[in-house]
Amino acid sequence: MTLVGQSIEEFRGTVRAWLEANVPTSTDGLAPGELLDVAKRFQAGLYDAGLAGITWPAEFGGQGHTAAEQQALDEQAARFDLPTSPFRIGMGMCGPTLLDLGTPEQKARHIRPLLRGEEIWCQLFSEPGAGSDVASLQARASRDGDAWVVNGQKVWTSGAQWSDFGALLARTDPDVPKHRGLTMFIVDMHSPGVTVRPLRDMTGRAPFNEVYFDDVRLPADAVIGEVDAGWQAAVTMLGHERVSIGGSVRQRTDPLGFAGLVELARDKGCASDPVVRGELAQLYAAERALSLFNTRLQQEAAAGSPPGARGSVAKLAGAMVLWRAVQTAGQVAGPETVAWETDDARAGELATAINATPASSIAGGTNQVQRNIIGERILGLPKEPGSDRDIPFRELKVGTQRRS
Amino acid sequence: MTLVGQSIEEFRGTVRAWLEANVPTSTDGLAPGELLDVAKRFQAGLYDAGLAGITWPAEFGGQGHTAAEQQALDEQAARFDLPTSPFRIGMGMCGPTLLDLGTPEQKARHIRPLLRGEEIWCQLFSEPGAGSDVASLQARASRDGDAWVVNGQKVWTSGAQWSDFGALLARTDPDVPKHRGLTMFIVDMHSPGVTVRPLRDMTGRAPFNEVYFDDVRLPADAVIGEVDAGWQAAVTMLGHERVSIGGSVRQRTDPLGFAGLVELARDKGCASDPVVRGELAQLYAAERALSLFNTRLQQEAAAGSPPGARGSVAKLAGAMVLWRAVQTAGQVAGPETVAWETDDARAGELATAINATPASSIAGGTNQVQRNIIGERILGLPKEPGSDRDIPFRELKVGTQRRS
Amino acid sequence: MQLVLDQQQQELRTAVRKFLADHSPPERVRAVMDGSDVTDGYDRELWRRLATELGLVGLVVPEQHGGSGAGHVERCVVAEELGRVLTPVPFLASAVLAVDTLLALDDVAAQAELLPQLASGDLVGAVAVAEPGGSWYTAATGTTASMRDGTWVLDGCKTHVVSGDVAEFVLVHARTPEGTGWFLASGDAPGLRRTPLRTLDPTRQLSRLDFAATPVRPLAGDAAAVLAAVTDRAVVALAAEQVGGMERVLEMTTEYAKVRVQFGRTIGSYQAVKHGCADMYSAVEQACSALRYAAWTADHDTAQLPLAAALAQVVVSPAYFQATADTVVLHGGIGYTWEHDAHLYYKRAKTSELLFGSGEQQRQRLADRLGI
Amino acid sequence: MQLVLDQQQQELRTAVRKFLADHSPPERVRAVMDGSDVTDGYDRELWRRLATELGLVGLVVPEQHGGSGAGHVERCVVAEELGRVLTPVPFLASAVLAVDTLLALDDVAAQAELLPQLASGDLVGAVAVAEPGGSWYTAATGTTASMRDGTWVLDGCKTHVVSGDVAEFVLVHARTPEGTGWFLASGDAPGLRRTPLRTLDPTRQLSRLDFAATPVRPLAGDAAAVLAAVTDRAVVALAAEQVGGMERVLEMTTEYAKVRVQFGRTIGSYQAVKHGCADMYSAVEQACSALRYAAWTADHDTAQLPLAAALAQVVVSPAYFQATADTVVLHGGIGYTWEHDAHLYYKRAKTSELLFGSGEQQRQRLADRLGI
Repeated sequence: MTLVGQSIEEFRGTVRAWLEANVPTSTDGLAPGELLDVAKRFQAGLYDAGLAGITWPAEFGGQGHTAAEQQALDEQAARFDLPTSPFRIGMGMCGPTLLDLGTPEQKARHIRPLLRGEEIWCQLFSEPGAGSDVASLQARASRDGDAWVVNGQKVWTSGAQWSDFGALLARTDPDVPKHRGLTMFIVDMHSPGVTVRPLRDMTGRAPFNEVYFDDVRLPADAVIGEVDAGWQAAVTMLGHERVSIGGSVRQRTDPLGFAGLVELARDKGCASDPVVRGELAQLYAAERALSLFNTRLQQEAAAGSPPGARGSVAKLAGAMVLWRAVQTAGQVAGPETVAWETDDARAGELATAINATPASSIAGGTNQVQRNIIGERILGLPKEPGSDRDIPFRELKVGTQRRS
Repeated sequence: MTLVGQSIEEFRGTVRAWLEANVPTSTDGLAPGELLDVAKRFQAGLYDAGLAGITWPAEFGGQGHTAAEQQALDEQAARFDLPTSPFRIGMGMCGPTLLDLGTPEQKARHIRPLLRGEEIWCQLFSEPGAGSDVASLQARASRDGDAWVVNGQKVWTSGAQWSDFGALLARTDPDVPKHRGLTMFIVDMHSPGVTVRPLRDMTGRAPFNEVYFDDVRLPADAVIGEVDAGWQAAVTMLGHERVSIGGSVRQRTDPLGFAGLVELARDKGCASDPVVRGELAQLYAAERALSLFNTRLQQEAAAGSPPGARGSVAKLAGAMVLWRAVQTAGQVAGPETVAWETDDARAGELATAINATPASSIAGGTNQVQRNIIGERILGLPKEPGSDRDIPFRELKVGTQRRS
Repeated sequence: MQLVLDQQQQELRTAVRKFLADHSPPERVRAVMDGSDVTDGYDRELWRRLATELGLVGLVVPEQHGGSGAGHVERCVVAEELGRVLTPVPFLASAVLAVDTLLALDDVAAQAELLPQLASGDLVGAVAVAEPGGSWYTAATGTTASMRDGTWVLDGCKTHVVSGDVAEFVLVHARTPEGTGWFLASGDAPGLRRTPLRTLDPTRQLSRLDFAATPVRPLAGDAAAVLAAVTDRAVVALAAEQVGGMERVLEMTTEYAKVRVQFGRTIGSYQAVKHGCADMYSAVEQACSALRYAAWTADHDTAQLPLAAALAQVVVSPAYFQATADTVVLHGGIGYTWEHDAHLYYKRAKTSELLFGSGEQQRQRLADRLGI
Repeated sequence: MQLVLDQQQQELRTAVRKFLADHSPPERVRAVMDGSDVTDGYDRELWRRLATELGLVGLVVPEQHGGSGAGHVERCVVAEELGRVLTPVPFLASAVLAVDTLLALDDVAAQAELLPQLASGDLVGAVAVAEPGGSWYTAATGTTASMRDGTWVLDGCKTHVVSGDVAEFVLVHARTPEGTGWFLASGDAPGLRRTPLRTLDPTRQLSRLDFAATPVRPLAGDAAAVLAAVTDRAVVALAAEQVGGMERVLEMTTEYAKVRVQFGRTIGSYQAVKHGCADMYSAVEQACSALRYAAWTADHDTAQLPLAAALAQVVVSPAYFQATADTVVLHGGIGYTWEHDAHLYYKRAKTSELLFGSGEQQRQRLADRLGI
């Protein structure tokens, strides 16, 4: 199937038709393993239909189209619940970073299976002692001839349990300041010495993992970009992350979304209460202003101005919208927000969403970090006097760990 | 008239009776000069009735009573509009600081006329380049034999136009770090070389002044406390300031007070609107929580625990209450908040209050400074790495001024 | 008014805090919560000791009924401490709601029979007011009590009943042909089905109670006045729990901010974190002041209690949730884990905020009492 | 939808910004505001040049009526620039409200007669809708138009009429025996008394107009539809002004934060200030996005305009005021002086926020349009 010569309008039609025919109607109640199979089958189909990697270079398996086609696909996709979450990290971050920095061999080896959903990727940056301050990480990759040996612990790794590959950031030189001694690696998650443990978060679920590295050997060609230039690679990847977090389309079934809360208010019989109406209107305004901002960023990107640090605005605003929604939900559902009948699935989902809300202000860089980025990179305000930027990593105190 | 042996209950009765008999019914429409005369007559009467300087030592003209009598007087006074604003700085800050740090001669000379309203005081700390960072001030007091010669500019001086004395903070040694080269002086505002210019603020009024010092000579005994120990004296005085700002009783006629806005809502016919009711309730809650906090501080102080840095909480919360009130006012008065008939005095006062609201977050230490104080002095959080604390003042850049 | 604890009240606080530190540490709270230690959702052993050794359950129960005859200020001191450590005991249900309802009723027989057993911890009582779709504030409309074959029976459904699943008896607000009334149902009465609800807060159980011709005993008293009196006092006790929780999360956050290093500095030296802590402190101080005032009115100025209670709730409830949300966020990733205690406070705070009704209902209630 | 300005629109912006920088610097704004330069409250000379040299007044007026036939996006570009520098000209009254009302009416004669004179700046028009105690949104009820001796006369009172004191004619929304209608009154008509109101914002004049048997000319058109159409478009143009002001205060604050030193560092290096600026930037970006969408619907999707206009107002109005309040505060003392421009934006922002109705009315209006 080829799309060459199609107009955007035709392309949109093709997308719609394919999605209508191929999106699984419901994945409720499937076990994680079954869900993964559904996802892989769907992604393979999407790829084979020429609808994966829209703007990615054709040479490595992408479609080589423009942002206009991507936008058309995103618009259509927003009307469906796509089972593509296992590929989010790979498609949103690792893949684009490989395209930016990878060797031709790395691209040839990894991009096509990634796009077709055959190989799943995860991102291995955060550590218990290195959250906002990722550059202070302690996982160590030591040279062993041409190869590397990795030891250390990563945390908050989404999808590590089903990942085939990870983008690992590790310290390769502790004798230089923290930003200068890091390297990014491709790590085969099935290697000996890699242990993945689920990490239970405050919602009670375990969508994240801790990943332990115990003398894990990596070949020389596992390096992404340059040795000791891992920080630049990480910045590249985190730039992709912020856009993909802030720009993600709100699902219609989101329990904290405006649409869901209006429906809830109607069902509870309080939608005509002026206070509830006012709060819902305010929530709509916040949600819609953010989505219009995201559209504007996309249009500017399509016109040649990449969003850069402005992705931080979307990330920050997204968190604010969620916190507002938590308040609105309490107004709408009252005491039923916090205690509900066993068979009230919607109330249960709402509660889980409320419990997950703090993640919006933490994951992918805290609100404080986003504000620093906006203030410094966009507005050009001076950095804080940095006390650790020029000190060899070996001499720094990091996290809450006491050094001997 | 003596109060010795009176119970608190009797004292309260005495106060009430005196205030009922002596508080001027209305000072509306009086010219500033007339207002000042009324204020001075009232304060002299208050003093002569034994009701000024309640807790101040009898030796220097105070009454030597306890905090209980002070609280009784404050409670009674809150029911009236006392014309005592010209004495606020003297009574609230300069007098207490003189009592803390002054020589016996200084106290003997100044306290009694200050308490009787015969001599008015102002505070001369802030400069255009030294706001939050008062210690970076540039006004210079140079030794000339035993005496001092002052040059420089002060700003935001309340009451300078009618003050007889000022508490001046000036730099006496620019070769040491900024906190260590300051001295506090008593300056006679009628001295040659002192120029007072009204400073128009954003409300269009000029309740503050700029004060210029041009070779003003001060005698050796003008020093309050020790030479070069002016910072400690200033901290003492600012401690009194924060308590007196945060703890001031909200007048019933305050256009941004809960009571006034409820009345306004009733008159506008929107008091039964659920949204307006909710906002008014919220404003009441904020206002009342703050006033209860102030009462608690007073009770703790009476029980022997001085408020210390907790005055910053009152100051900060006071600003937050006002900002909330601005929003509530807009909800209540709608478009009439921003345009009104010439004869609608209440609307005019509301507008002025809205225009004055930013001062609540700036004057007496910005909200940011209050939060630093709370974080560092109460919660014990570490200070920011200070880059200017150990550098001779001469080498610092201050304000927005470029140094050659 | 008196907003500062006196010597004795401070000593009570110290004693309770010490006892809970020893006997209700976080591991124990989690063991009860997970059901790994006990199966009925609360710490029965601790409850017995709080009742008998410390006499805290019957604090406001008159001495003639086996209590200490102390005041609401004292009870709030205890609630504050329990809220600080999230001790899973039926204090709110039994020592607050049930005790206050019995005290507010005019039913001398019921008082004489039940109050001593509540005070001793031998019985746990619960109070049922809210119904599905409503809140505590909208009060009962659908549950009806009627005479059948010479006995009173109850039909209908109550929900969000605090400790409703474990209580030995339930005091139920219901409609009768002559108006509203209060009725006493045994926890194991025929025709009473008790269903634990799913809850946001894993440390506080709430239940749905379905009544189908359940035999009950009518209780003497002015039903509406009792409901109002109980609600105000419960709101104040809950506010005390909330303030205790706020104090604890402020401590947790401040302590963490002093040891966690990022970018070469402890995070508490950054204004973003420092000012967040300062705002939390300001909120705690004001919340505590509103609470102290409300507790004081409950003992010394009951005419002002309705206003003071509504005020305390409007001040404290959103402030507690904000403080816990900030706590999770200021802790960063570790605060988001199940393993860290921050989330327990977050969930308790959200639950307390909405337990009796929405924030807007609380504001409207305050407006009512302000005569707006 | 198109949320990014095209080449031509960007050039228009550059041209207008340049012109205003040259001809409407802060000193000039203050001179007009103080009445030291002109006495009728607006910059007549500048207005003439904006109309004739730049053709900005008749931007959306069709070419056949002497305008440029451009779109609302273009007009918003101009409003944004005027809002940036607070130029005291009757753009909102004449180039927005009066032009839009005439365009929305079906009165071909009035259009042919008045639009060219509005476009050329020869006449200033104003539109009168709100009445005392009400708002623009609650619309006219008390002002009545009736036939007397063969001519229509108007009785009643209108208030908050933008540029009502200087307009050569006023379009009045009034009640007739058959419903509502629009009427044209000359600025100097007999029986029309115009009283400038006291205003928070010294750069925008608002007036009260009292009509006593004032002779007027009825205008053809669906009165309610015209009011709705004009209101939505005016809200969008006002939002553009507001966004322009936000952009300017963000610049002012950021610039100051880079040069002002306290405690040995520029204040912009402190997180409290930096994060304040970052929040302001985020608000500006979102406000601008909501505005661009609303302006686009006015040109390309009028079915969505009512919702988009209400959205823009709810997003932009409080955000602008917040930005100006933060601007004053982040400047510290200097920002609180009359001499600094910060307060002019603060007052303009508060006035714009409430000009057509309270924030709650705006939210309820948005809720209406969302079908809640």
